[in-house]
Amino acid sequence: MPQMTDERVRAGMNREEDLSLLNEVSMKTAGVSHLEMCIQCGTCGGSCPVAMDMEHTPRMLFAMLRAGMRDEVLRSNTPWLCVSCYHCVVRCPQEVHIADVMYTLKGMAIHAKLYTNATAPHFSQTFVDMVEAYGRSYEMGLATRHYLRHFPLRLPGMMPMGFGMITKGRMAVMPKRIKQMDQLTAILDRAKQLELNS
Amino acid sequence: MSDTRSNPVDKRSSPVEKKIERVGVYVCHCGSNIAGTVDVVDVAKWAGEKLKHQGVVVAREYKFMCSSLGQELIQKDIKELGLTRVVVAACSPHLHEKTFRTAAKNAGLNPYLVELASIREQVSWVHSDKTVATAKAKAVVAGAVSRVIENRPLDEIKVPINPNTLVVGGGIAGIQSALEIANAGFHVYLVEREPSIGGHMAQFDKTFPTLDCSACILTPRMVEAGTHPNITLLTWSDVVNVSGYVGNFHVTIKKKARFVNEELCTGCGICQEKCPKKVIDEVYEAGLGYRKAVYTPFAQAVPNFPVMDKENCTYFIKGTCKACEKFCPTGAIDFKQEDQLINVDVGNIVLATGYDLFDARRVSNYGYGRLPNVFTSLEFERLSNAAGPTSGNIVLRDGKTTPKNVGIIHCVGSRDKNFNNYCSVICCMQGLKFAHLVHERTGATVYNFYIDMRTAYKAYDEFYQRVLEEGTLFVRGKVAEVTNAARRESEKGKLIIQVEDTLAGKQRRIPVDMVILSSGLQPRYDAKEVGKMFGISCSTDGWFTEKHPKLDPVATMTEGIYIVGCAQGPKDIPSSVAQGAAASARVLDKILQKEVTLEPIKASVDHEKCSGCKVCNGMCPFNAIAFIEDDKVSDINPALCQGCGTCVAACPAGAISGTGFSDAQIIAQIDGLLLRNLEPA
Amino acid sequence: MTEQFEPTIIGFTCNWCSYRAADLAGTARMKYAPNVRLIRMMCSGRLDPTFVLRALSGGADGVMITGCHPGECHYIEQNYKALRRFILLRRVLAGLGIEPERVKLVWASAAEGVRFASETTAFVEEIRKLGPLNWGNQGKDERERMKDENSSFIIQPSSFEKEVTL
Amino acid sequence: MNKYLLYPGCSMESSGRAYGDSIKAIVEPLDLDFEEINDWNCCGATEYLGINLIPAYSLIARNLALAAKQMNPVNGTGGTHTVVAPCSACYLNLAKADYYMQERPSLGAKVNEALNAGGLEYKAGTLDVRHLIDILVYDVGLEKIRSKVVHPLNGLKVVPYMGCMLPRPDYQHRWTDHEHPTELDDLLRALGADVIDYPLTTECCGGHMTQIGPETAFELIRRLISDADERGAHLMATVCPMCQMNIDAYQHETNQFFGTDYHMPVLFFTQLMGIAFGKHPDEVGIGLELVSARNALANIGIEVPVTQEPAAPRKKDEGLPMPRRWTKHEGKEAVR
Repeated sequence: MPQMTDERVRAGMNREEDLSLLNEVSMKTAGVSHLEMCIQCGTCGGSCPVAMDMEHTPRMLFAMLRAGMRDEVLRSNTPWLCVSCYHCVVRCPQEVHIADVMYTLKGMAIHAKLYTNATAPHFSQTFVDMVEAYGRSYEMGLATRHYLRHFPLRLPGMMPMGFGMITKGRMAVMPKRIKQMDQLTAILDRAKQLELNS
Repeated sequence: MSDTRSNPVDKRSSPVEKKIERVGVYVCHCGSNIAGTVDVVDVAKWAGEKLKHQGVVVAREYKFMCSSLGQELIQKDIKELGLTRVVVAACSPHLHEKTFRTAAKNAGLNPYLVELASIREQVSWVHSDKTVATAKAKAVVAGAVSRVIENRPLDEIKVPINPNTLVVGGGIAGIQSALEIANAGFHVYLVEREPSIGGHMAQFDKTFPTLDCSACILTPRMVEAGTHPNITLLTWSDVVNVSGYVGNFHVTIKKKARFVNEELCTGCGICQEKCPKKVIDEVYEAGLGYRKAVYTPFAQAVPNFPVMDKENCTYFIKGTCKACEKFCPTGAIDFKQEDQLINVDVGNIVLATGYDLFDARRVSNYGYGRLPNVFTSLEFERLSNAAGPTSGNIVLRDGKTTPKNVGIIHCVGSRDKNFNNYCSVICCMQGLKFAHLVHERTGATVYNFYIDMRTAYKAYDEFYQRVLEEGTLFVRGKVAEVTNAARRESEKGKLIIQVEDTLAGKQRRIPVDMVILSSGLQPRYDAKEVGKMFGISCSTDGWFTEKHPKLDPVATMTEGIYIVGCAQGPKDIPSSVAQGAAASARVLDKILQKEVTLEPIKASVDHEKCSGCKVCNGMCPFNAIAFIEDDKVSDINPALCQGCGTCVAACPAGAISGTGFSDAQIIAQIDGLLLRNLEPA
Repeated sequence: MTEQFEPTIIGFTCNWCSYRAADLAGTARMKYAPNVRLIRMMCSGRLDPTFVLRALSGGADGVMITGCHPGECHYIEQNYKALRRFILLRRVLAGLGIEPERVKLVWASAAEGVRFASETTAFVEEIRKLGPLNWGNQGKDERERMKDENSSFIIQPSSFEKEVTL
Repeated sequence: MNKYLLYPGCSMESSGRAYGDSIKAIVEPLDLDFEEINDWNCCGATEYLGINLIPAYSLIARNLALAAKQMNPVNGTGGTHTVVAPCSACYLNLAKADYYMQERPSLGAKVNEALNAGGLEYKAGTLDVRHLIDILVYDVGLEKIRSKVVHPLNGLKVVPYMGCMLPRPDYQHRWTDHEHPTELDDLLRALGADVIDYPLTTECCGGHMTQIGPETAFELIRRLISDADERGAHLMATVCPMCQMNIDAYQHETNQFFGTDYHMPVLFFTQLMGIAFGKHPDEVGIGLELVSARNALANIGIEVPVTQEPAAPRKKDEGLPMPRRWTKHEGKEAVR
């Protein structure tokens, strides 16, 4: 007997074979995604402040998910451009958790190594590395590491800003570390195991 | 079986010796509908053997029990075998219960001694394993056999029908309904909340798809209703109380004070002219125009007597003025008039209470109420109406500028889980109509923003074609926002509509001068209370619920109460008129029958057992239970009782019993379904 | 497949909504678990808690009570009374040492055949997990469980639960 | 005295220092008692969620678990179950984790399993997560705020900038509106400021795009500052360290990118509160912004002491101005 989750029962989906790409994304998303409810109205693409730089509007991605176009979806730059402004989420007439679906797609793209531009995934990874090392974010380390890697030529241009931030005491030169780092590490290690098993 | 499984709660099933009933069981094949999944032969054979001790004397199966041959089979057995109970294992009782009850009645058996066991909808159609399905069918039959033994003969209740009818709401649906009944020669009370009948249709300029003038086709109907000898028109009135039941409703109507004596008033209009107080007309002019404190909402109002708006009248506020009284040539102004309560008795009620426009301010990203040149659909109707505040000139809110670009947004507040889930039906056609009017009167470029274009009705899609030909630009996409924040020179001073053109797959920003929101329809703000007063329910969306969505769309679950027009759900004028007429046919059918048959499913109190605790008194939403002070017991008025059985379940003394669904019947059915009534092996 | 426990469940349905939902599920040929046998009543308000006890003592492993959605009752508001009784009934069951999860309340309108079918199947699975009803052997954790009133035994909007306080 | 558990967030001690300083300055006059959550960790911002789901929510939930541990009995004296987060991204992450752990119990169970590995647990729904401005407007109240004003901001034209993560997705229904909430407007008005109607109040500042796609971010920043400038604003007031950082620290670059010359200072609303309450500009972190608010504040007679402005690295001598650089944003959004 397939595992029946609360969401799938609610959606009337009782059979294992219903697990298409759309449902896979849905199941990997925090909360109830309502992805299957999309009516392709374009509210998301219309609302998006960065739609002009996206290869696909969110709406198109959802259509592509339905069509099972896994690689094309995971290669799209769209999720990486999402700024999490939640305009689309509150306006969506079908209550699709669009921003959270974008997070899911990023994660899937990283796992499948299908992203085309590494800037964003590397930035996320660098950020996460800092947090996992110190328990807090460390802007100085993050900025230098990230810019050195991806925008080395930009660094001189950023100098005035970085210089100002440091002299004004708005960027700590040394990282801060939480006290119970071992506790946090234990939690995150367990969480990563759970993620792999799910 | 262990002791714990014996019957610890059987407090009410009758312990009295029972005579053994003679039960006939009939299992239907329904072609292959049942027989395909259920071994009907086995079920019949099993019932004949295992339920023999219960009184089953015959168990047959047949291809189609509902056919005349099938019915004759049962009738023959009733007569020849002396059956006293019948169980038909076939489809849902909602389909053929009446058929088999009538058959039994014709064979001399009380119809309420027949029970249907649903082995099609509940067994053969929903399961696929034949063994499992057959086993379940047996249990369902066993339950029905146990239950039918506890059935008691019941007599149908007949009550006379009052031939008068109440129609609530004087929009086009209510007017149509009232006229049909009145023309057939029966009396109608037509109650309208506003000063004039006419409803929303009176506010429109043109009607789709034919573009004929709304007033031209509506006013003759209004006049006819206003002058019909069989119609008592009560405008500026509210229904405040309803009691009784089908055929015999007692209704109290509050006729609000008009402060104008209708006997003396000639409708000359001088009072309106002289009244110094100007008020924004939120109802008829949708907030775009003005009226006086004493007013008739529009020139062709029916009746043509004005009403005085007490909240805004200078005399009522300050104690002086009385300009209207001074100038009235017939002395019809009467500041002392009071609200009046009128009681009427009617047999049937038609509710035509209409809709409210969705409040577009709730969609804050469309800027209505914040950005001046965003209009609602009703505002635009007034703007384009020759009798409206701008004499039909389509202009911006400054009152003079003609727009060069106009955007019409569909589905505002509809098909949206943040607001209303449903499609408001009329908005697509309305949007097309607006596009045509703007195009025709201003020559402006018109954009229509839609999710899906829904033009499904006679001559509707042809209208879509026509608007396409006229050069209206269609953009498929739900508009994300309307903003005045320009990003570039060309956008400055404009309203910018930001939308994903889903067919081009690109986000667009389209600067326009005017935005019209095709706002959806929603239930009247007080629909819930009105429903409660008339004893009918509302759907999740708030519309009145019809008895059957397809086969009984104008009747309600409460007999004698009908719903028509937008009160039942969003619809256009033709459908509203059709429903108005349909309800009249139902009402006339009832009136002509002279009496009505009621299901004998009622509760009654055994006064011997009643302890007078009054627990049941608060249980009944129909006020059927009263406490008799003299005897200190409660009593149920069978005429008011609707048979829900809540009081039966609630009575701590077990003093209330309900016919048709008695404790004994239900408990017997439980036992039967659990196969506790089988012949011991 | 190994022999699995097939529970017997009695369902009390309202004539106006859930019984029609069951009809609709049939008309639409939806497949659902065959373990539920239905009893039609005029209203969920007719449900006398003793019926439930009768069913459980008579061999049923679970009881499903179905009624109109809050606000949609054919008899205006009687389903609210059913809800109150239901909550009380679950306490009583816990007191008797029966898992209160064996009784479930489901709202289903006449149009919700899908819901009726999926709720039925889901409930059968829940009861299957609980195993056969065995009188007298339960009762250790039930009181604990009842404290946790937020457990998801009523499938309905949570705002409604707040309206009905005992 | 209203007591709250404070989740300051990482930026409060670094890039958002002015926010932290000014909050400290207004806490006392408004009788607020903020108790910092012991040993809190980063909320993961918008980054962790994009990599791993359960670790990301576990990271957030550790803070909730710590807060719940620290929460005194609700009915006892001085107890609280309200967590206040001044940073919009932190607020959103904490509130969202609490909500999703309830909406999807299977997620809640897994997160708790992870927390258990660190000896912690959190029952979703235990805490109320709220943003600082929510507390100020609805708990403290505008009346009280108004009563503390000694230096009204009359004549200071302020654009209220709420940002995006505060009023949306708003699963707890805390705000007047998702698109045009009025809380910040009302508060600034209570301080006497001349509040400008700003249609972009909840538009995005670019978020992390300044790091991963600067050109995209510059366009978003340009939209915000050009509209504010168009409407004659002296400065922008914000409620989020991320917004402040993007619009302030990247304004110079944005100007360079588009060849524009905007000078739009961005201050935290709490800094303006401090000023209105009569605090010294230094005390509320004025001067920490890169786009100086000196001239803006001079409009209401506030003199900001001259701090040693950092000497920017010298540019090469510039020749005659070039035509404006072509950017890929020109004519890009429209297919009209």
